[in-house]
Amino acid sequence: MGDPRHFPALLPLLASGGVLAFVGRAVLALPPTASGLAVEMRDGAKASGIKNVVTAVLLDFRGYDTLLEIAVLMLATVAVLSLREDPAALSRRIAGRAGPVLGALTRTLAPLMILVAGHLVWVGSSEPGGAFQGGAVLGAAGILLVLSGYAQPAWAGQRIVRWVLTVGLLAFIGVALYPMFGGGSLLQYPAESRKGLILFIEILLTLSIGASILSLFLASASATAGGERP
Amino acid sequence: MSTYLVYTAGGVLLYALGTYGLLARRHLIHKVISANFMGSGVFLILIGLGNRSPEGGPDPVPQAMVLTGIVVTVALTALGLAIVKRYYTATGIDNLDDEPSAGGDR
Amino acid sequence: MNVLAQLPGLLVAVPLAGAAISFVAGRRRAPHVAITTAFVVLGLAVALAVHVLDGGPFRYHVGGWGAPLGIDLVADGAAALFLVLTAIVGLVVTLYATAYFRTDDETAYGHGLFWTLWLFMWTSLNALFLTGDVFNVYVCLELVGISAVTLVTIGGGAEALRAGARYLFASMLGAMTYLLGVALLYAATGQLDMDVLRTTLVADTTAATGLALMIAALVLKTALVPAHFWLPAAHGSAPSPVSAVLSSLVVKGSYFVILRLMLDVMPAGYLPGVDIFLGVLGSAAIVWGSVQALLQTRIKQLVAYSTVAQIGYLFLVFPLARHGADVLTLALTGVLVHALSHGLAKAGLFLGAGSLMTRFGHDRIADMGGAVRSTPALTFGVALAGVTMMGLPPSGGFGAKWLLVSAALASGEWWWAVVLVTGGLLAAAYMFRLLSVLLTDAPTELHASKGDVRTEWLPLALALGAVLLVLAIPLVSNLAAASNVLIHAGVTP
Amino acid sequence: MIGVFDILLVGTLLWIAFGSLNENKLFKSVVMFIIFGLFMAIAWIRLGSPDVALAEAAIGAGATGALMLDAVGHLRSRATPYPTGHESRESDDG
Repeated sequence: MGDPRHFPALLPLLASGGVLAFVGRAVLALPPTASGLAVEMRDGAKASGIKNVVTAVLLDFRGYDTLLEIAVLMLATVAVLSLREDPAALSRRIAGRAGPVLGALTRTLAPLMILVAGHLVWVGSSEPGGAFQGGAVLGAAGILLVLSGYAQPAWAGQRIVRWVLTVGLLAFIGVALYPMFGGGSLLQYPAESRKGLILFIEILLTLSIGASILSLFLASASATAGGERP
Repeated sequence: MSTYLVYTAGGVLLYALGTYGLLARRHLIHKVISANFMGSGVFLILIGLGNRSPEGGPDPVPQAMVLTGIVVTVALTALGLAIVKRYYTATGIDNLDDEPSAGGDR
Repeated sequence: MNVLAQLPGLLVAVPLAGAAISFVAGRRRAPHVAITTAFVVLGLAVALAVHVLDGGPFRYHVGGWGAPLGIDLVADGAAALFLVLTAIVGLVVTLYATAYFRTDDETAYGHGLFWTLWLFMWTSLNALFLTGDVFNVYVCLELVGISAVTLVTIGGGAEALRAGARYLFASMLGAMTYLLGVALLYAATGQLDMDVLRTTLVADTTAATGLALMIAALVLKTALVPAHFWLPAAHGSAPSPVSAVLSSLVVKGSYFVILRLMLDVMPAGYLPGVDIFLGVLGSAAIVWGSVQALLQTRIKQLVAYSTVAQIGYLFLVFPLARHGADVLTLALTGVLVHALSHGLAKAGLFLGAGSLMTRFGHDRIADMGGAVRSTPALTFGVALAGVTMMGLPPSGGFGAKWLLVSAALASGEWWWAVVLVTGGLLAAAYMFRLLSVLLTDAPTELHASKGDVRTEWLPLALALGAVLLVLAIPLVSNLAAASNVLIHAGVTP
Repeated sequence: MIGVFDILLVGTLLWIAFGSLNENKLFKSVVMFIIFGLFMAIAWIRLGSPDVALAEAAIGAGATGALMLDAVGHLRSRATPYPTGHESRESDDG
């Protein structure tokens, strides 16, 4: 145990022990088989024509969760931006310190990751993959490119950067509101354009999730490289 | 006893471990890591218990919930780390036990 | 497009769009986006309340699926009340903030991102009041949590950052615990929709554990004693418009979910003893928070501890709800009036405290003597907010206490009435401590000789609203009758 | 049926998590956290959730790990200007 003064403290031990007993008892009381909403979801997905049920749940049945979740991502980006120490720090170089190994790795890996991201989105409706996974891989590729000095975003809170960060959420809101004009409710895609709209959202979300993850990293990383405190 | 129970039990243990770390570890970054372990614990419980389907194949609903949860957790983590860094720059303190010497705030 | 039918969806989508647009608009134009959004959302919220009064509660199927496949929003009387409260306080805070935050300073207040963060918070509060899905609550809570923590730290001072970090860890603990509860509940029942759960919930260890964890997490987020440890620092060190929103609205978001789970989703006595336990904690909060408020020497700390105390009243409805439909109706109307009156008065108090601090250049209560002479409108606003906080007639606070005391006496459990009266006396004591200084006729030396009309008069407007609320109690009780809690209890046909 | 592989995998996960929290050197803690994320991805595949596995590897281990490494670097790079006494013993990583 690390710091003898702090790690083995009584209250945390009681709390986690209590949780263990309380939750353990609840888990053991469960019947060994149950299917939740799996059957309904599978049938629903079959009707909507999306083979990957997880994608159907995320973007169709529970698309509202996903809309709010994109809001969470953008909110977190704004939050991290608001915590910058020095607004000018973002425009400074934050990388360019790649060694030969990281450089070579990036040269092979980054294009591959971007391809993988595209592939994940494309197959997302029928196989594992989709906007979240694709976006995450895209964001990771971006981080790698920046870390090794291949990409130098002019990250200065300029209008264009703000647009890139926002356009995914705005488009999603637009698509969510669009069915209202036809008498449907929020996010109720019309049957004839459902598949197209979902694919459109997937692509937008991939880009915006990728941009959010990258900017979460950039906004915080640049604070490190921003130099000394004023 | 079956496979789902192994992962669920692991999730419960992981959650308890994370709770302990969040409350007991002093360094703020350790607290952030602990919260992430709590999250992973809950996700394991969610998907573990979603693997009890008699007709085979895991329940897609917990999977969707976990995907959402992972994204939310990274957002929380990013915010937490940003605050920790800013606080450290301002005061040189990396925990919540010590008080900053000069608190000038409105 | 039938706007009336679309109101729940619009109440989330419009502020969300406002948040996104305010970010693109940039520092200078963002306040205009926020003000426009605030007026539109107020209109939508009032329209929803009128619609619910006319036609009763309705469900809104997002994506057109309907539960259990999709997510439903629930527009009932209680939700409409909280949405209107949020919109009124939100509009006033937005106007106040245009005077409070300087837009010419590049580095001040999160680089001008206050507006975007605030609109995100508004979105998440609206979404929280409307949602009918227990997992969606988790996403909403996270949106509220992230925006709230960030808004606390937006001033950038060491004290605020520390308070924000503490708030964030409390928030993380709460969110993970809530999600664990949802995991167990879903594993046991296979359902996420509150209304489906209400009709299908049976006695079950796992489901009960899940619900207990969810309620514990929400109690932490509502800062009910003893889980209040994060609140005074966070609410006390945030910029004043943020403190106003946190105290007046944010704690009510998680409280509202507790209300739904305890009184609507779970059958009576589903978690035995929890209703009484929450009532006892509420009573402890009233006493402890008030005593702490009495001991504070800094104005915003006093107001923040007063919030700890006032949250306590909200939890007295749970033990009273066990005593039949009539007591439940009185108690529920009482807490709803209390939530409204506290929401308006507390926002007024925090905004007023912020203006006083700007004018005096410090936050020490002892050195604020003579405020009444130099800043009459402002001091009058703070005093009036104090009156409703004490529960003096005629004010919204008085109406709330009257209803709650009647409920306690009708239930036969008179000791809750003793708690209520004691709480009123303690509130009078700590408010009097503040007012006795402000109202002295001493010569003052002001740091800022001239105040903006918005920062001088808006606190008074909110306080007046809290006082005049007493006239709107029939309206509140009509909305309470149109809430799912009373409809499902069989009170309203 | 309990597979030996599953028990080993869960045991490893718990062991790494415990090690990460019990480690006083922050850098090592974070590296263990990233390794934990990769093992989690394997667990997700075992549980029939490749969608989650992909997200976990990219976000859980990748992006979160990068953010944490950056934070550790930040704290380390600023460690010198402040007199000791404020810092807890856990931050002196090597």
